[in-house]
Amino acid sequence: MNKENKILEVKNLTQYFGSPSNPIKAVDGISFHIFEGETLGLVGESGCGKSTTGRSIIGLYNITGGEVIFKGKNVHQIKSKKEQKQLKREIQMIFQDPYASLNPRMTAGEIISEGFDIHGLYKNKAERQEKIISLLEAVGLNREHMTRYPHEFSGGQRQRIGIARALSLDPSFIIADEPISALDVSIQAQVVNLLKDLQKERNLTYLFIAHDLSMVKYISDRIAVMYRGKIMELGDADEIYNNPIHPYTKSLLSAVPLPDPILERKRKRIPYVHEETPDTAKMHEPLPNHFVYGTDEQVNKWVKQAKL
Amino acid sequence: MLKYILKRIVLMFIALLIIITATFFLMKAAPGNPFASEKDFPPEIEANLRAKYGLDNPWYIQYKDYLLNTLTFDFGESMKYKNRSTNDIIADGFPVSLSLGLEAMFLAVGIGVLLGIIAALYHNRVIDYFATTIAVLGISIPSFVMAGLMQYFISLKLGLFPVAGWNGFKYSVLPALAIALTHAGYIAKLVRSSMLEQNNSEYVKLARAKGLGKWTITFKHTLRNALMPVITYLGPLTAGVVTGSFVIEQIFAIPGLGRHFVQSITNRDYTVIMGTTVFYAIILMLAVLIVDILYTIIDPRIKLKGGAKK
Amino acid sequence: MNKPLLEVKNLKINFKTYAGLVQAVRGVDFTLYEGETLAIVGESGSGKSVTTNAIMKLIPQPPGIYADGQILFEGKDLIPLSDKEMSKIRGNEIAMIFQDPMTALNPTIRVGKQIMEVILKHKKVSKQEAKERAIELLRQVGIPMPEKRFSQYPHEFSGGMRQRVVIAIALAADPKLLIADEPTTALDVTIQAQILELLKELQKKHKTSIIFITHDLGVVANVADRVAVMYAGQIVEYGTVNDIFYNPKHPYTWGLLGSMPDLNNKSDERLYAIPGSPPDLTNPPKGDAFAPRNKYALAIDFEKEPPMFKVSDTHYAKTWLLHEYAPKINIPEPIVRRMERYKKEAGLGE
Amino acid sequence: MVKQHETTNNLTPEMFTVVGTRLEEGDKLAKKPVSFWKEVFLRFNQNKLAVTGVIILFLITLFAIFVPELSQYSYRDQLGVYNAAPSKEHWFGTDDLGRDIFVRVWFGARISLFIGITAAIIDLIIGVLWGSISGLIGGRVDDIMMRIVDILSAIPYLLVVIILLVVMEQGLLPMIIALSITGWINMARIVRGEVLSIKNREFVLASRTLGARNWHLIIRHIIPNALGAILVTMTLTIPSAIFTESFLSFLGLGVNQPIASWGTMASEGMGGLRVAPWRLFFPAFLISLTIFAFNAVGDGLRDALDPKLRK
Amino acid sequence: SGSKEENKNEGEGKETSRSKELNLVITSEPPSLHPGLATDSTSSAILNNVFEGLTTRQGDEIVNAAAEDISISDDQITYTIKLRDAKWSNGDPVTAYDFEYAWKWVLNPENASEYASMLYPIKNAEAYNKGKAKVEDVGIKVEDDKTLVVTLEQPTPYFLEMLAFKTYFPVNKNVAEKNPKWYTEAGEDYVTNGPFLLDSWNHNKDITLKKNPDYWDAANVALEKVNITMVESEQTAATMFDNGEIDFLGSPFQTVALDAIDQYKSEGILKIKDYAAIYVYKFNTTDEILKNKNIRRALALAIDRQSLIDNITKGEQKPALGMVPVAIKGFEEDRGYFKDNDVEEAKKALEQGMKELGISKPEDINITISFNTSEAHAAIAQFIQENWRKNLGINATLDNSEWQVYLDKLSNLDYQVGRLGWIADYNDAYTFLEQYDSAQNGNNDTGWENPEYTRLLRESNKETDPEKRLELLKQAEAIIIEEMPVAPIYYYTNLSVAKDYVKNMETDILGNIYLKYVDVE
Ligand SMILES: Nc1ncnc2c1ncn2[C@@H]1O[C@H](COP(=O)(O)OP(=O)(O)OP(=O)(O)O)[C@@H](O)[C@H]1O
Ligand SMILES: Nc1ncnc2c1ncn2[C@@H]1O[C@H](COP(=O)(O)OP(=O)(O)OP(=O)(O)O)[C@@H](O)[C@H]1O
Ligand SMILES: [Mg+2]
Ligand SMILES: [Mg+2]
Repeated sequence: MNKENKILEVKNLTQYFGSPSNPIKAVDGISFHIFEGETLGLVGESGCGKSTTGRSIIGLYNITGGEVIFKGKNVHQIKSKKEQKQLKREIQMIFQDPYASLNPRMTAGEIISEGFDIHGLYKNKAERQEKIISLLEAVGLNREHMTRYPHEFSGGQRQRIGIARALSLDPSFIIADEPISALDVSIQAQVVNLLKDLQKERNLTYLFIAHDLSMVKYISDRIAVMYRGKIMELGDADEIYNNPIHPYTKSLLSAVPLPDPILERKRKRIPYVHEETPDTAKMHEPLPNHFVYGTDEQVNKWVKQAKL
Repeated sequence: MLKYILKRIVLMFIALLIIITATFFLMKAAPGNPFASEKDFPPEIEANLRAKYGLDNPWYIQYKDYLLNTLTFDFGESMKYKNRSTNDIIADGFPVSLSLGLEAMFLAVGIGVLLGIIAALYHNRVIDYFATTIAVLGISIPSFVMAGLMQYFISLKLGLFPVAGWNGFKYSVLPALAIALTHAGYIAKLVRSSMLEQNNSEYVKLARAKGLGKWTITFKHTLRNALMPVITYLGPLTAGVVTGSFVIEQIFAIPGLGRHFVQSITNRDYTVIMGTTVFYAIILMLAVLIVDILYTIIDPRIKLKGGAKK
Repeated sequence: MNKPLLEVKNLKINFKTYAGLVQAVRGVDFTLYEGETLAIVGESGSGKSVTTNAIMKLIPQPPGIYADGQILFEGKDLIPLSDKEMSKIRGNEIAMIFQDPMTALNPTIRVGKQIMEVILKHKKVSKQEAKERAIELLRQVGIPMPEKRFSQYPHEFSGGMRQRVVIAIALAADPKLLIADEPTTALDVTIQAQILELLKELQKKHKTSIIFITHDLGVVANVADRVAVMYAGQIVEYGTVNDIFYNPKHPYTWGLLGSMPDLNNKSDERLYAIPGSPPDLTNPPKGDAFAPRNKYALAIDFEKEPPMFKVSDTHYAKTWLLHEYAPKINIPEPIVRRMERYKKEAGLGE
Repeated sequence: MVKQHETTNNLTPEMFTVVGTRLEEGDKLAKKPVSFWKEVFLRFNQNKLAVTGVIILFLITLFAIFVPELSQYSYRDQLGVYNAAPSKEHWFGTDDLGRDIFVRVWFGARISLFIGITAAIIDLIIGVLWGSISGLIGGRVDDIMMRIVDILSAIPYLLVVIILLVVMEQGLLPMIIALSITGWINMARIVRGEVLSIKNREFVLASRTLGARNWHLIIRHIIPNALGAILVTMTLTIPSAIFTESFLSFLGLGVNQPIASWGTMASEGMGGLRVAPWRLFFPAFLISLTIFAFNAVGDGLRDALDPKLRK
Repeated sequence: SGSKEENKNEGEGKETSRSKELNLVITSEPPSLHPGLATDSTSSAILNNVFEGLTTRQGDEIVNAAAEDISISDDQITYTIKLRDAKWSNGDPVTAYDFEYAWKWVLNPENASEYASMLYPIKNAEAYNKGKAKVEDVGIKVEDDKTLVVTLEQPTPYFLEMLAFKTYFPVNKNVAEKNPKWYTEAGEDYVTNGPFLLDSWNHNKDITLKKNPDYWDAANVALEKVNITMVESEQTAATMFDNGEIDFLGSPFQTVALDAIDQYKSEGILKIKDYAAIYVYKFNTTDEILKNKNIRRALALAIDRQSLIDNITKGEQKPALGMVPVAIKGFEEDRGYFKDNDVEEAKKALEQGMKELGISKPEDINITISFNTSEAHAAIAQFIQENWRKNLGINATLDNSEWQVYLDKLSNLDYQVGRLGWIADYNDAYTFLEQYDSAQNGNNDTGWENPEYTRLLRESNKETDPEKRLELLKQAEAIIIEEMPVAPIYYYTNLSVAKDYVKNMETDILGNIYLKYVDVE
């Protein structure tokens, strides 16, 4: 991991939907950066704008405001087709729902090779074939699977195809949008292991979106907690887990169910009461590399509570 | 919403301008003229005629005139039916076509939806095949054959309805049926396939889990959603049907508007061609607009908006 | 508490497909008592939803076939009932929350009306009363400003709210049995926790029995009295929640528990994952269906299907490992370790 | 209650040795991979009605190819027996010009099937593309493309046909052009509707993130997934094309008489309904039969391709 | 007549007799019910019964109608016409001024009457209509209220025939000047002088005629009311007739559908009358191949007209072996120019023609038969195509087009062989022959001309002796048949069927029916 090198910088990203007069503020001015080779976990309430953040970064929406800078270039201002293509190769996405994101009428081989078909990244059929096979093997599938259709795979295998597709263009940065929530536990484990292995092998950078804190904590270096379109707290994974400052983070952590009946029955959930954040609110850094969003007053109060 | 409608109306005017222009030039390019018949008359008489109807003007003057006429909705006099204004012709014919058309649409939608529902509810069973066969017959037997057969068998042999004419409800039954059956076939197929899709949806399962009966679910839940594609199809169709069908009006001797769409062209009755075309275009585009608005009523998720937001 | 409300006996459900006969449920037995919560866990495709749909008689026929078995609800078998008779039970005595509540609401009908529909169908009340009850339900499931929300369309609700609407519908007629099929999968933990609390509260009030399907073992630990672990269309282990979490006997249950990370996992350890993929139910394997993926598979597993072995009065498991000839195999180390740690934490908490 | 532990016979301790995972075993047991199209084919084959449809179409094609070649009459021979009822010599009777209807009907099948298929192709090429592009790009492009559709359907078709009649020789080409002008409009509208729902599906977004352009999306994603709707619409297009052909031929755009087509035979037969109903019956019956067959095939394919009916 | 009494009783519920009401259908909305503007037979069918000209037709005879007496000068140039005492339907007397007004209105170029040329026999009428003379110069003079003097350009033996034609009908001057749109609706201003009144006119739907009580000959008009529905489809009309919804089917109101002919024949109710009209195939004589007279002859001779009539057209038409229909006065007999279906002769002519053109095989000749879209024309064309193929070995291709496109092809000589029907406006051979008087004639369409032919026609116009004139016309006919720029196919007939209670309802040779004479019993 290279802590010096920011591969992605998001500055004041804003994404509104609907009519301009009464917009749905899906993402409301968020800023963060990701270092090369690290995994940033993004957690939060359902509907708080996690997927929208990911999709805005990769350019699926026309953003309402802000900047996304990837390897020094503003993603949304790239005009030349060549650079745009280049960018598409560098940033890839794994989708929330593995089944929905695979075209039911294409074979695994076709799905995986779609990327190089689009970018013309092979010289001949044989090379294409080879590439497909090596990708399949990289995600723990084998060449027999090439001619199968999505419905002939189990959930975990489908997600692997999605991952293989994301890898097919040799990206340096992958947005993984809840890649595991729809899977059952044992398959979740398979996928998470795979992602970690790949990161090691290929020096990948992840933006890992999820609402399952235990998995996020396990896979991430740093975690950002989102609430209603804004990032509330951001810091090292252990920091966030062990020393949460923002009350929402605390509430979130307290709500994680534990696979232990006795403990689970004893667990006390800390309910979160939303506090309006006035315009003066901003990011604070009460601890090194640990950021909290709020007014000076609020943050002070929270820090005090946390220390107690 | 209002903004959207206004925007559409602006677009409608642009489209109308294109339609008028295209029709004008096509009409002018077509050989023949309103006065042609197998008996030629002296060129001087023809010149008189042309002068009388302004056909001696250069094309751009004529074009301008048609545009202005359209703006004032005064399309001028028919060149074939002496001293009858195009507006009169439309005003006489349209109410007839409209009432027949609405009756036909009512039948088409009624029969089609019913057949479609039945076919979908009994998917791949005998009843489905039976309903589908009726639909296919409706689709594949054209209305002129249907009309002729009905006249021959229902009117003449069974004496149930008058053969032709237009003097009240009983005169409208056969023509309305003849128009309706074809469309009923199409609608049945559309309803069947979209109902099949709806029947697999989660909310139908939930409705069943609520303990609702089959027909309650069909009428209160699925049909409404299944009608969406039907409505896409019904919009332009309604515009076509309420402005009359040439063949049906011809066979059943109905004084509707439909005949004028064809006759004005075969007669090269320029003013009537323009008038009926503009009239139809407006109705069509309004129908398409209404469909879009209906969408939002039937499915509240659909939002009307003008420009792209992708 | 000891009155059985639902008894499922040797339930077998098949689906006729072009690829062959899918044996989705292959002989499921369980009993549910009044006021009790049964959690069903298991791999995706193991037949959890089919089992519960079968109880509601919501299996589409064709392609579905009730091949064998009985579903006794208050002692009466539901399988031979006609659709009409069933519709008196559905929504009224047995209600269901669907796996995917996001799509379960009719997008074109106002939310309030969708709730009222059930009340009007099953309770002899006026429209006005039904409306009041619907608003009350919305309030109960924690939707703010229920009067206003009543006349909105589903798309105007957030995902979590929609889910609560579906729950409100399920609760509308005070059912005796509530089936919740992965109701919280798509929700974040805070909303999930709210919903679980709500269910428990209602259960206390109405003595409702609940079947709760989930793959989140944390949720199971939270809500369940009893747990059934399903694999390949069969229940492979069945017991109280303590039996399953503290004394799991089936290797598949071990696998499930083992794959679960927790907040204490070190991020450089690999997670345990069950290798391989589940069997094809058109052609279920001979012997123990889990055997090919089972680290502890015995030779006999590939030959003969194991019977249900009784571990205790409440605890059964379907594995040859419980046979007297079988070698003694202990619960895998990591699970034991975690159990210890949790025990300590729980102890500290006390 | 849960099944009780039964006493087991014939079990030996040897059977209880740990052998561990046998993943190959699992894979071997797993369903043999069947390709998507093969599966579609299998499922289609189990639909009796659809198979009947295929057989009917096959037979019609066979008859269309061979009957005119092998018959003792030709489609144009005027045999001097006018409006004769079906008999041993003339299975389907003769028409007003004394021609054998059996031969003419099968000769006409060539034209009508050609027209039907051409129309279907036009539908596919223009209608599907138009609807896809309009729906996929959306916004202003959609507005404009759909208004063009409105414009095309509002300009008097007859006038267009007359102009074609003037600028072109009689024959198949001008007819195909005439069919291409408006024949695809219904398809375009319906496909657009489908696309509006498909275009927001995840796999399309996924393809976009790979850098896919619209063209790629249409070919690889939209069309395959809208195929069901496209098929249904196509089975509706074919009869309308068969009758449009007779209308165009009547106006002088289509094939030269005495070449027969089902559409023209049926319209002419209408004029002989009282004296020679068989002149109407046979072509009309064959049209219905063909449409029925197409329809059965379309429905069968629709079902076979429906992912919801898939395991 | 006695039937009138019965009619009155009818209203009181006596069921044995019918009301004097006739139900008819016409093919379409009459394009114009202004006698000076109408050009088509549908309009005529109505106009002939609501208006009355100076003369009218009774059977095949011309009789005085609005005129009491017509005296013709010896040079046949001046016609002095005394009007009968008659009234317009609004009570005004019918005067010579009304005729003068009507005729001059037609000739006035501003009114753009398409049939103005019908009045061209009148002196200076053509010049005035073409803007080359003043209205005062036109040979129409009113002597007094009841006397009209008409001067002609040249002797026109058929002028009395023409006076019965709709374009010569009078128009009520007072009303028409007050309301120039008087003719667009039934009502007060639609003032007529004929046996019937236009009682109602629902555009595109129906027209009702009522007996005109003020008509001078009202005593001899039997019908009280005529209901005329507009029914375009022949099939529908036939079904309506079968169903008893209408009482009569036939020209000029509606055609008997081909499909129903056999049925009516077998029922014995089909009436067939000769019609002054001919169906021809024109040859484009400027065409590469058809410029050859022998080829044209071969084609004309190789048509089996009788068989065509028996099997295809079915209306007992007459094979046309000349240019003037046998219905025309003086042409009742076959002139014996050639034989129908003379294959021998045809082959000879073909040989000859091919030699002249340097063609070796008949298969090398490919001819396109053009016609306007209609099932009947298509059937005839296919029949003839087959005749030529079988008899001559010549290949013909069919080419049909929309009516106006077809007319355009004809007049631009953009065709090889093309069909046309020609219907007489008045009972005289001249109307059939005149169109070929020069290649420039707008109705010629063949590019053919012959100086001798032209001369003969011109002379016939000056000839005052009917016999000699007939001779000249027959000579001209012989020439055109010899050269064969046109292959005559058949002379039309008019078919009609009527219910048995309909009396005296017969189509005349010009295809008209005067309801004045019709009765129902
Ligand atoms: N295309 C869209 N049009 C309008 N609103 C949208 C659109 N996409 C997302 N939203 C809204 O934006 C908000 C954020 O949605 P988003 O999908 O980013 O949430 P999320 O954090 O990914 O939630 P989840 O955990 O449920 O996936 C929601 O309120 C959603 O309704
Ligand atoms: N309509 C059907 N036709 C054919 N097979 C079906 C049908 N419904 C379910 N199945 C099959 O039955 C098996 C059990 O499915 P079920 O939905 O019960 O799984 P599940 O345990 O609920 O899984 P998940 O955790 O993914 O919800 C699966 O193999 C599935 O493919
Ligand atoms: Mg999301
Ligand atoms: Mg499930």
